Amino acid sequence: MLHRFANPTRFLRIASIAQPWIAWATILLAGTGLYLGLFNSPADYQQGESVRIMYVHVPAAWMAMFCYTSMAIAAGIGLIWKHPLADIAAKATAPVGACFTFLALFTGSLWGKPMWGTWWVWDARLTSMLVLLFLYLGYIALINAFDDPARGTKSSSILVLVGLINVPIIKFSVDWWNTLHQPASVLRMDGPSIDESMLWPLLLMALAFKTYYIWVLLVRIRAEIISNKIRILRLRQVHG
Amino acid sequence: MGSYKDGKVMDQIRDFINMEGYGGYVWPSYLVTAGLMIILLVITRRFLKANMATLEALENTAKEDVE
Amino acid sequence: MNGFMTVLKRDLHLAIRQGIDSMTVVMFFVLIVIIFPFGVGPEPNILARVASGVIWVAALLASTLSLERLFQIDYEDGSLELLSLSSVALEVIVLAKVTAHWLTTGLPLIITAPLLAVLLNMNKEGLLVLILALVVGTPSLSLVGAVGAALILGARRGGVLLALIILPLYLPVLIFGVSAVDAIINGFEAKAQLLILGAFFLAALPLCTWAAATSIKQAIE
Amino acid sequence: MNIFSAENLFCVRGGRTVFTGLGFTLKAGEALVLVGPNGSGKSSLLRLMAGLLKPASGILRWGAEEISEDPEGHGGRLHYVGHHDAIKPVLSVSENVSFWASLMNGGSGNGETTLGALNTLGIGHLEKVPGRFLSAGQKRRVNLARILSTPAPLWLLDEPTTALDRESITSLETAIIHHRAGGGMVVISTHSDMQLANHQVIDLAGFAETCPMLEHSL
Repeated sequence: MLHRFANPTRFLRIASIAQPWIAWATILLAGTGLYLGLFNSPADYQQGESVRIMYVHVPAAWMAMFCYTSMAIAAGIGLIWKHPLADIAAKATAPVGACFTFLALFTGSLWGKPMWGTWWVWDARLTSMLVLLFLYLGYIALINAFDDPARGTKSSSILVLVGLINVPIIKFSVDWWNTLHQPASVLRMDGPSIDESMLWPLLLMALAFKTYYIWVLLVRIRAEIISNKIRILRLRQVHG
Repeated sequence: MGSYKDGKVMDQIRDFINMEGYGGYVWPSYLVTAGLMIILLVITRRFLKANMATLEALENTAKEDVE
Repeated sequence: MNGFMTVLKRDLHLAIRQGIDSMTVVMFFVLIVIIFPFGVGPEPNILARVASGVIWVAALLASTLSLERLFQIDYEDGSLELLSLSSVALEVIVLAKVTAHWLTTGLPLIITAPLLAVLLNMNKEGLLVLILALVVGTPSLSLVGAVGAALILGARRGGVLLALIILPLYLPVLIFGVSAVDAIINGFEAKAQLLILGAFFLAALPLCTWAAATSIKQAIE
Repeated sequence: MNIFSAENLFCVRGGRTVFTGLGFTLKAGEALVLVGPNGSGKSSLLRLMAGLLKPASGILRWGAEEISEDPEGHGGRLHYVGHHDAIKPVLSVSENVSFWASLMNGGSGNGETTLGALNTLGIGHLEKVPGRFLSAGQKRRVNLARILSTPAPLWLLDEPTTALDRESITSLETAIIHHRAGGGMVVISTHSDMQLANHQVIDLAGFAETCPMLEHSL
């Protein structure tokens, strides 16, 4: 199946057809998710209304992990089978992943403030999310650090694969480190037992974030294919 | 009559926004999430539009050279 | 094996001839540790509590600083190409260069650590484990850093980029290195942490050497 | 009787086709000269032959065996002289040369052949001088002395005569004749008129881009 998309111009055609559908799906899903989440789902007996932040925080955290793994898979395919589109997909996923990681951290600390009384607690999951953010920023910095884009893509694909092996190790170390410095007052983050009416908005929002990711990915891949064509046309002008 | 109903409606909206005092946390997280996602989308689309324009221009100059 | 020794001898030769370089790295290490009391305040009990963390973070930063030059000079003067073309496998050459780097930076850090432990009012038992943890931990720093150094070959602003890339990967070594010392200071056993550091080193040895060699090959293309 | 050959090599650098459908066969004692305008791929072809660069398609063979099968083995039987001279400014000339000699043939780089190589290129007197004092021409001669100090069947020289004076070029030519007489092969890309007897020539301009690039690698 992969090779059917290998040809960039065919991909451009399919992408431009699919894009409006994906866009409408995202808007629809997000709309219903927000409506259910904000308007007709109960407040949590312990945390009250602040649990509504969960409908944004948890999907963002899921997306942060999802984007890093899909980036690693795309980079792997790009490196092993020299698949040009896979490299571009990895490069296009990074900013989306970084944005979701930052959102997860931001909403996490907003959610934590009423409970813990401080904006930031070195909770195991939040700290791992912070490290993940720097893995993303390192990737984005490396990919733009070379004049020759092919060099940038190759180096950063190797980095994201090295990073992928390290993510579980870092996660383990941070969890272990966190239990060591466990401040007594920390409330379990995922305290509220999710009853059925809360589950729906959560899943809808998660789905909306995924279609949003595909939407941005399609736009970015089309842009990267065109910028490659531009580079080749310019090179041809130079070399004649 | 209207005012009574309006009063009640106004209270509902105020309670809704207030969210038992948590409004100060819930609304910013929603707004920032929506804002950042929209900004990223707009930047990417503008990047695409700019590339399409330069490609257009380059292909025209290439065509002129050929003619 | 002789390829390994030849490259190692040459790199040590180069390091000794340019003695100042490894000196600057050690001075940087000492300087960071000295600056801390000015920031955190001189109370001995606070310093004692943060001592192992400060020394480990300083070791991390010092090794990142010195790693940028690991392949860069050879890359610029063309030796890296000839090294990859020699009959000796590139992985062996990378290992030789990493060993040379460890001998010229890791070892001096370990030698100066006791002096710094005194400065930060760390007690004697803690110092012994600190040295042990540094001996087991710093080789993995050089190995993981070598991958970063190979990745940034030919990149603009390589130094800052190297730190951004490899510091997150250094976290496990930092966490277990510091907790080994803290465990002893608080009277517990530190064997588990040291064993994990050793495991991390044994895993890093083959993986990082292979990853660095692959990155060099694609950097030379 | 080893033979170095390749068929329909296709080389891509930075998204641009450098050359396509290029092939050659080189037997012991033969020489191959690469000519062509700047940027036509002479250096890329030499780097392909050395194994530094992977061809987009096409195969390079040493005898029957593909060179990509055993890169270290292939590296062991060739000397490559590129644009950079790999001289360490801190090490002396003899230390520079003997390092490569000992790396090349398993640590038995003895001083005699190093001095011998330096003398053939007329820089024997610079033996103890550190690299940083050398001029560009002297650095290039030290680099060439490196390939003289240890035998290797295949020489890949990328514009070896840059920065060399007339006298050093002749000593290089005699070294090449001596190398070919001993059954060695030489591939040179050069602009200056080196005197080489009965050598093959490949003009890289002939193999420039024939198929449009856009479809293949976007």
